Amino acid sequence: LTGCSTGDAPAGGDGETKTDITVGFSVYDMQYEFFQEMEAGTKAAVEANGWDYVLHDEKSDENEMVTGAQALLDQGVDVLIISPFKPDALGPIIAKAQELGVPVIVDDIGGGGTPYDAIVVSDNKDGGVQAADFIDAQVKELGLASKKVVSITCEPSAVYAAQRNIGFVEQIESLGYEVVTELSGNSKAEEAYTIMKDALAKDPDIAGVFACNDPMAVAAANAITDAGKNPTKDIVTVGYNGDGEALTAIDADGLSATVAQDPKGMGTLTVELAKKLLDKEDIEFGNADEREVYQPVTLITKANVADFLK
Amino acid sequence: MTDHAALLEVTALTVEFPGVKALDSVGFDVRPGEVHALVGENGAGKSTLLKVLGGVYQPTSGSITLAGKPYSPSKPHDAIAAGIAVIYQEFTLFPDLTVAENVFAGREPHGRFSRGIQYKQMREECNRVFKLLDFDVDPDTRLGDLSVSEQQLVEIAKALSVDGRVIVMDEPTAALSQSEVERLLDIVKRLRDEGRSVIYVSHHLEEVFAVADRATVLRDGTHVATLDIADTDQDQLVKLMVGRDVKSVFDRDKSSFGEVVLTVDGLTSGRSLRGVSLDVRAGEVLGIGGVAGAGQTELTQAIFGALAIRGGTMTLDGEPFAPTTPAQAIARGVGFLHDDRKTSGIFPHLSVAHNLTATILEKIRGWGGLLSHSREQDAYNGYRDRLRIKASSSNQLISQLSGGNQQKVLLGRALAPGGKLLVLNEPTRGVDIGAKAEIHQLVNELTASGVAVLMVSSDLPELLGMSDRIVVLSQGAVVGRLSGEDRTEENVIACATTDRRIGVTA
Amino acid sequence: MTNTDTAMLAASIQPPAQKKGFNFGAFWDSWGIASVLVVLVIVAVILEPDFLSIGNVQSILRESAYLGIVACAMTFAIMNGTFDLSVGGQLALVSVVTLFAYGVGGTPLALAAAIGTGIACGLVNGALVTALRVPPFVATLGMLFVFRGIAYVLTQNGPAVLPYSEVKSPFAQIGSLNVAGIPLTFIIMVIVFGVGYVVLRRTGTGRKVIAFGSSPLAAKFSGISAAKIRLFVFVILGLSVGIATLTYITRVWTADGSAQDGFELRVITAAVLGGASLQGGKGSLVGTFSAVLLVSVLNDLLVSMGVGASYQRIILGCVLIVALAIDGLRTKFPGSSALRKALSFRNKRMATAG
Amino acid sequence: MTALAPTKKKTSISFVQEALRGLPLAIPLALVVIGLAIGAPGFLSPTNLENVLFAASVLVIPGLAMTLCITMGEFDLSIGSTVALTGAVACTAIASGMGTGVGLILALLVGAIVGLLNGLIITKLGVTPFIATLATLVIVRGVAQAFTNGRDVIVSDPILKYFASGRPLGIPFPILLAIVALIFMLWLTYRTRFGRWVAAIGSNRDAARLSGLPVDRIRILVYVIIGIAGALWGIMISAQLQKGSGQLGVGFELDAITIVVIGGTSLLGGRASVVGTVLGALLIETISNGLNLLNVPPAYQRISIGILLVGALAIQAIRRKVPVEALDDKH
Ligand SMILES: Nc1ncnc2c1ncn2[C@@H]1O[C@H](COP(=O)(O)OP(=O)(O)OP(=O)(O)O)[C@@H](O)[C@H]1O
Ligand SMILES: Nc1ncnc2c1ncn2[C@@H]1O[C@H](COP(=O)(O)OP(=O)(O)OP(=O)(O)O)[C@@H](O)[C@H]1O
Ligand SMILES: [Mg+2]
Ligand SMILES: [Mg+2]
Repeated sequence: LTGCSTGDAPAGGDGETKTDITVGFSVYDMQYEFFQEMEAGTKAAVEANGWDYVLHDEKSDENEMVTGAQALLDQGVDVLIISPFKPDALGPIIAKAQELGVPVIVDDIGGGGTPYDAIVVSDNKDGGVQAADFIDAQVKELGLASKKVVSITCEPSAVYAAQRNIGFVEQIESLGYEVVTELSGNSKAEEAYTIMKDALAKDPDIAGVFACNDPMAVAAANAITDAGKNPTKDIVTVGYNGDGEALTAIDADGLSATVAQDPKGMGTLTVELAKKLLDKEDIEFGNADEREVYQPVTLITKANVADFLK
Repeated sequence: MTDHAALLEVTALTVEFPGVKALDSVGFDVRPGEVHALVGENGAGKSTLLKVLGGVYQPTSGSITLAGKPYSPSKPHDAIAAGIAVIYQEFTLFPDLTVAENVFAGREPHGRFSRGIQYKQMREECNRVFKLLDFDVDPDTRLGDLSVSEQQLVEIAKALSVDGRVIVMDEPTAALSQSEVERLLDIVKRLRDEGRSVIYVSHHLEEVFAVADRATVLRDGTHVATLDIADTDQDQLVKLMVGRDVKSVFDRDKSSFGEVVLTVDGLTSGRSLRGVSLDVRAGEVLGIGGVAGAGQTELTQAIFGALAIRGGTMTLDGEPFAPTTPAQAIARGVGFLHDDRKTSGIFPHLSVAHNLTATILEKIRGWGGLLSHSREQDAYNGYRDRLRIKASSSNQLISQLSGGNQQKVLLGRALAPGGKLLVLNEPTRGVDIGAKAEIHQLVNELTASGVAVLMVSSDLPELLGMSDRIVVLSQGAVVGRLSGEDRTEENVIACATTDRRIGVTA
Repeated sequence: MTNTDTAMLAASIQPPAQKKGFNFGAFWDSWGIASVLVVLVIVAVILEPDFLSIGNVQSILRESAYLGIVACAMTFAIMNGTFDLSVGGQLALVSVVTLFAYGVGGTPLALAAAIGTGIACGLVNGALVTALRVPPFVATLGMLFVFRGIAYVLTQNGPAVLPYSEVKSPFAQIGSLNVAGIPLTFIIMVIVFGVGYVVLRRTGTGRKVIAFGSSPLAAKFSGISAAKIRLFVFVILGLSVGIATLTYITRVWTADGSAQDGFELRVITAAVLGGASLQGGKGSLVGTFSAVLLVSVLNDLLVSMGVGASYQRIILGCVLIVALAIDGLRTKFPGSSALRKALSFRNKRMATAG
Repeated sequence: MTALAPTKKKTSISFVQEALRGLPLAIPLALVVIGLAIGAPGFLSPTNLENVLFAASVLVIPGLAMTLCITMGEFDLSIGSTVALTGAVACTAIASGMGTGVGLILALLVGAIVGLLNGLIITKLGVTPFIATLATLVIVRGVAQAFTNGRDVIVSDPILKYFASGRPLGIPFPILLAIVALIFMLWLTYRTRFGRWVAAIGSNRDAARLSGLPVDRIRILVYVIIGIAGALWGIMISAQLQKGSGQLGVGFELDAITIVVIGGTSLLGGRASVVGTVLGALLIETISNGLNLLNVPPAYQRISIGILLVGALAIQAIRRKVPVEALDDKH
């Protein structure tokens, strides 16, 4: 089982690769567009290297995550790339990988103090800050008087999303706004819709909304429309992710902006890092202490949405 | 056999259950305008035969014709459509619906356009049938609130309101008291006079002789004989059924009673009991009589701690006795038999042995406090022999037994705690004539050994024959205390149904 | 009241059966799901020769444990005519508390905390049902929210975790140790089922659990206390969650309020698939045990064959239906179904005269 | 007969009494409303009250269908997945230019087919409803995901939108729909043969067969009705969100079952509490609206909902002094 770990000498320094390398990728949940993109990027990069590729879907379940990732290791993968459903459940997986000497690269979210070899993160907190800055600028441009904003968060257990909210709330408050409603829509569009309606009933003069993912942002925008307001002119509505539905909505003036991540690029990046690890090259960390490699986020608005719509 | 054209003809019918041949090549026929009785011991296969007629079971082999045409119902609906109305031994009633809805289940009259059920019409029709039965109940009552015998009357009304060619009655009188039985028998005769056929199953041979034209005897799933009632008598019939002579043993030795075991003073409780006072002595059988719904069941439940008491006191063996749960009563050694065998008696998913030992789990513990199979088996075997329980093994599910055998298992459960007081509510309901005699014998043995028995029975001969004294209830109050010479059928009926009072002051 | 009627009639209206000798019904009652499991394993070995590799078998057994342990207790509850929708919340809460306790007092405190918290959860449910007379469905649904909520409150500053530095601690070993090649968690599950079997079939309490489920009214008149027996059932459910947590948290190392969302449904499914009837009175620990493994094996097989998640669901659902349809067709009310007749396990229909 | 007055207190049930079976739930509901009127600013504002009614209405329609099913002594767990699949079907049809009408009809048809499948699996294969509908929950969700390929189907359709924000007679459309559904269900449940047969099956299924009721047909029909209600629910959710998605409606089955059970319909079958279901929906939605207004963090929202649920039922149970034997859910 442990036969094919990292010990082999590099066959050649350049792009000509060994053919007996297998990359295992354990993905958060293939139901979501975001992770489908990430998987596509990862798979394409692995195949470009001429390596074998094994996929495991965690299906948003920590038990499946541990069992499946460990099973990948049992199968003898040479590198494990994992976008963990619960970063803190990486412990037993990393422990097994270390036992077998398999390098592990984490994608998207990490933490838990486990000794993985590298992690690719998009800067979630910065995304929240960007959203706050945009709302402020837009409120001024539209000439809205109110300083009330709403934040709709993902499920309380989602670490990554919590960072977005922290970034957003800190920044928007420092800009002189008041977060009048801060509730969890559990990442579900249908819940965000109700929350937004209730928030509007309480404070009809809300100036801005930030939702932790795009489905919730678009749902909030729909609630705003159903309450007789305009989600770009009366209220500034901002989402996160850069999903297709958000881009369409922005294009159609149904949403003000979204903070886009680049899941495909993240996938590609993890494979680049994997190659470096296998080739025993050094990795340039954005934050060496945490072994973090950053993937920037971009704010998509009406102004630049055309570049992202395929 | 005869030259009459048969309306219904059953030929070589065989029904097999896993391990049991319930019917083995049985044949008989029913003529138009005939009351045909079906008799046999518990487990003889009567109900199975009727269930085949009703489309509930499909036979392994054999054939049936109805009015000359092949008849093979594959579901109950087919039987109803063919004009065969069946009163099953187990009620087919809906506790959550009203009485009227029960009577008309599946045949509700409804508006042509509104599709709404026409309750008024249903109520009127109900009242009409109830009147025939002399049954006084509001058709809008929730069925689950009725007593067992009231439910039995609803079941009968349900079958009568169908315009059936053949009406099949499986032990319709098991839960009825004397006056209601007579009503029913009148109705059966009327149905016959209208030209309909009735198949009548009963363990009460008096009823068979009162209404039936012919009788078919089954034993162990086989056809023994079909006789004209006019040509036979009770003894012959019993002999054919049981294969031996059975003597009714109402010969109690009523001379000596011991100490008072139970006293009840001014008991008021539940929905209907109002100041009931009585006492039972060691070795004595105190009978409780009354019409359906007079409160007999509530009385037994109150004594057993199963019904909240609003007033009154009790003593057991001279000590104060105020059980608030049946567990407390059982702990004091009270044995209890409920009249509602189906919902409050058996544990349908458990075996006969497990059913029997439900009240003595502490006593059958063995090594390490675990239940001991051998002790359980011994306990079961003891009662099986004593009560002649007929089951394929101690592991058989009780729900697969015939009704009478289920009753015997439950009687065993009541006896098992082995105390000084036994509260029996309808102890021989649904039990065949042989078993009935055995149960009476057993009660005599128990009283002889000093047990006090409080017995509710709607079977008047049994009540008179087995009780040393009789307390008659009406609307939850004592209206008669009969002992010695007073214990006559007339007195019981008079107290129960008219203003007459015997042995009761105020 | 009606549940007993129906159950009884259902039992008494079983179709007349057929051949002597081999009794399919009796066999299926006790070994039905187990035989489906065997068939599935054979299919798995044919489709995926690696299926029987030691690592894979260990993985299946190891991950089944926490589900199986709670399903064992749930079988008690279902046989008793009730169920517990809060076990997922209990698992989350007990996991969080256990990890905190580990941080404070190491392995011994963690063990005590798991068992203690589990039993406490069970007592709360039991008290609601028996003392406040809240119907079990609503009581345990409400407590599902409450337990999860408390777990969330406790983890507001981040999930509870077993730090990586504790990788070699005895506590972490529970989830990864193999004893003679058999995962320790699986051994614990087998012990739980063994004890469960003895309690259910060989003690008075177990008998009362079943009897009450079979007919609450008959139980009442046999002196069985509804309150006591219900309390017992909910407490052993809590206890089982406590034990299950130990096998779960030592594999996953982290918990918060969202841990094992939907757990209750999976547990109930295992018990029902194993032959337990939600009407009460009927159930089989052998069946539940097999059902737990069945679901795990199926999941493992589909994952290792690379079937996409949506198709995994579709196949899992179909297998559930097929597994129960075999039993359903056997015990269904006679008549009325052409399909049933075609597949009939009964003898030929009555020969129609003429 | 005697001087003693008869004490028989048999409950004869009139239509009104039966229809109002769930009414006691109005007590906890009133308590919650009073509490929120005092404690939550803006609760009594017309917009907010309309929000509560709106949310309750969306839940009421499937809740009423589920009431039928539970009255029959069975569950349908698959309704949440039906919501996802039918919404996705409607939106896909609309997005592909087949027209809104066709989309809606297809959605209802798919809902009915899911119901029919449930019914057939349960009646013809004899699979217990719990497992059968759990299996279809899993299967239908899988189909919805495979159908949408994991991508949301975005639409922008004014007719569809009418289901979320249309206001005939000034009343939001879902509220109107719910009122119609309530009246229809009251009539169906308590006044028609079908309704009584459903209760009869729930009360004693084998007796229903022995009485010659077309038991299997009724059961299938009930599942079809739930499937259609699920499709309506899916349409309403998709109308709100203007999209179809394989992820919608997760856990909805429990929401629907919860309001039915809180409303007083016995899980053992036989007794329908139609009005109770409506009050149950109002109670749940009022609580969650109040918690939103109070900006209660999610962790505490869960705890509060749980405690209020249990509390609401405990108040009823204690008030009625439910005896110990009622531990079997018949309340
Ligand atoms: N569902 C069943 N499974 C197995 N055996 C059964 C089943 N139903 C009945 N039997 C058996 O078939 C035989 C005939 O039973 P049946 O109920 O017809 O008797 P019966 O004559 O009606 O008796 P009783 O007078 O006690 O009602 C009995 O031995 C009984 O145990
Ligand atoms: N749950 C209930 N709700 C309302 N009334 C009831 C309920 N249960 C019983 N009753 C009524 O209380 C009265 C006494 O009932 P009880 O069961 O003691 O009758 P009984 O004398 O034993 O009749 P039977 O001979 O039929 O067994 C009856 O009129 C019965 O209809
Ligand atoms: Mg019989
Ligand atoms: Mg009685």
